[in-house]
Amino acid sequence: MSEVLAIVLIAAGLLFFAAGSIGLLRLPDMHSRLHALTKADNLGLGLLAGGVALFAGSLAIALQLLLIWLLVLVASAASAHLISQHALRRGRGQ
Amino acid sequence: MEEVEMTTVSQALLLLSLALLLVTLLLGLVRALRGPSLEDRLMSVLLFGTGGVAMLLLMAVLLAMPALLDVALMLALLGAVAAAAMTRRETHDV
Amino acid sequence: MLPQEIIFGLTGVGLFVIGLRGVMLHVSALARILAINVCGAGVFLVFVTVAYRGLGERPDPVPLALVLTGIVVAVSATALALALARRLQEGGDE
Amino acid sequence: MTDAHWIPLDMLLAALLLGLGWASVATRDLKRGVALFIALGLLLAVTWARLRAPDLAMAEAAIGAGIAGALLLAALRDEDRAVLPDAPIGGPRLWLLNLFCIGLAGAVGWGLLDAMAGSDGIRLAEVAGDHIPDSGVSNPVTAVLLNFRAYDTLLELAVVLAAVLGVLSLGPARPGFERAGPVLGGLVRWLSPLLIVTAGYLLWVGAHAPGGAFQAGAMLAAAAVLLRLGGRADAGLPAPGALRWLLVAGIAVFLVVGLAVIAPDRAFLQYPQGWAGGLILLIEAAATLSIAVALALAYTGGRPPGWETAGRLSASPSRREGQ
Repeated sequence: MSEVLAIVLIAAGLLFFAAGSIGLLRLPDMHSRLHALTKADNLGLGLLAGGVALFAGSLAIALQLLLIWLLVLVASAASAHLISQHALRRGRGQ
Repeated sequence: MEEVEMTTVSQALLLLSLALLLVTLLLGLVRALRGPSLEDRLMSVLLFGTGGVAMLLLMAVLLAMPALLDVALMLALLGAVAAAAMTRRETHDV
Repeated sequence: MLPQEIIFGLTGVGLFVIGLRGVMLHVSALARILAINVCGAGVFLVFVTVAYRGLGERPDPVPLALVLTGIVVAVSATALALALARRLQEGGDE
Repeated sequence: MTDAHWIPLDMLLAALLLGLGWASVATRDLKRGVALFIALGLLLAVTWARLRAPDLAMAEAAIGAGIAGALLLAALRDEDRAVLPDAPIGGPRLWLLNLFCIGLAGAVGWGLLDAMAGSDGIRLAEVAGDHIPDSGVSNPVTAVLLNFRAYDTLLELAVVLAAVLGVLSLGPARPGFERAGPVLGGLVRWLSPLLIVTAGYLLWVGAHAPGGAFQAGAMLAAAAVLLRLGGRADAGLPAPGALRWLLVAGIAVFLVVGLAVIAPDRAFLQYPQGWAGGLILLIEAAATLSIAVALALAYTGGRPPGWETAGRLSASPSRREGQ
């Protein structure tokens, strides 16, 4: 049963990944692309990590997966900020 | 994780998920090629980082290699270093 | 012979040749150093492919150890090459 | 599940690797080239994981994403033009070059496949695998690196040292970075301790699981790179006097241990029974510090301030003024 739930979670995660990539490819301007990509990928990775944790079925591994997800969350939030700041600064001709 | 019990269907679905993640990376590559700005290319690198972490998580289950979670952790930590490196300026540039 | 040996072996050769072509074609030192690194990635891929023994098997540790030290040596050599290129450029301005 | 099921996935991965490699080299826009090269490094880490080489995936993650990318991006600032002029050759000569490359790829590819198809005899893997219980560690890659082929690793450390001495001899370090804003400052403050802790963990688990001195050293160096990006020009490294010792610590400990174990029945670096595990950890700890310092100094691109005078027991003031 938990195996079915795991697969559902992973599939949902993939959906977000696909949405992020399509957004990156098709959205017209840089800022909306950045927004779409980071939001979708972070949610996608969270769902996917949840599915993997169900497969592994051990608390230690679930905690490690949670740690990985939190690290990616913080790192990608900081990266997105740095990238948009970089774009702004360049736009001002600095 | 060594003795993950998995049906053949689940294995096939995980394999398919890995392939789908690769396709999203392919979309990221297209964006990196098109640009037009440096920020767009940096976003593709961001996507490769998160997508890489997701692939490592799935492969940890599928190949029964828990060490890949350690690799995913490192990749999550270092994605932020790459983003910082790409957006920093040396003092004499100011 | 495993299908993976053919796929990744030829990919390694392909990366090696792509890098070599870049080294011969480019004039800029930085572009050449970048190309040499792609070349090296191809060689590493060939070594890791030779080490690979199949899904359930432990790979041969000897080529892997060679590649591990190779990665660290390659990045040191890259740093030296970049420092040399920087000095060359400064010398040209004087 | 067998390897045959993985064929479509592996072909997709291979296509992506080739596409990234081609796109990062065959461009006149250097910024694009460097960004794509970093993406290639991330994908290589995934590829090493796929080929069951997590030790390599760790090193690739730390070096590809952490150090090599930062190194190339710093060098990008020296280029006067980010976009290169047209290729110096064109027309028939370019065709000749392409033809040569295709021919070379065909010849090398055929040779490689031929060699792999013909080598079903005994490989080194069996020999190495049989002796892992005697090596003092259970991670086969660490066993090869620090026991079976230890002299090789010793020489490789010497090569890294030589490269860094070359960098140091070429001139002063690159300028540092501007002071970090609040977001990057916060990132540096919580991420750099995490990187250092991870490095310690990798060094420790290297004996029985993927990890070891090279991965730990690269991770420690990534912490130094991050500190420098956050505005610390010295990359958090100790004073030059200590740096000199740290730089040679790996080779020194390696040599001392190697010579100390020599006995009538034992050769250079042939560890006595029962001691191997401890001695390997000792060597690896020193090598981790040396690799980290070497890579960090290589990233700064030259001598840190005060390097010249640090070696003298009492640097005379007149000498210092002269510089």
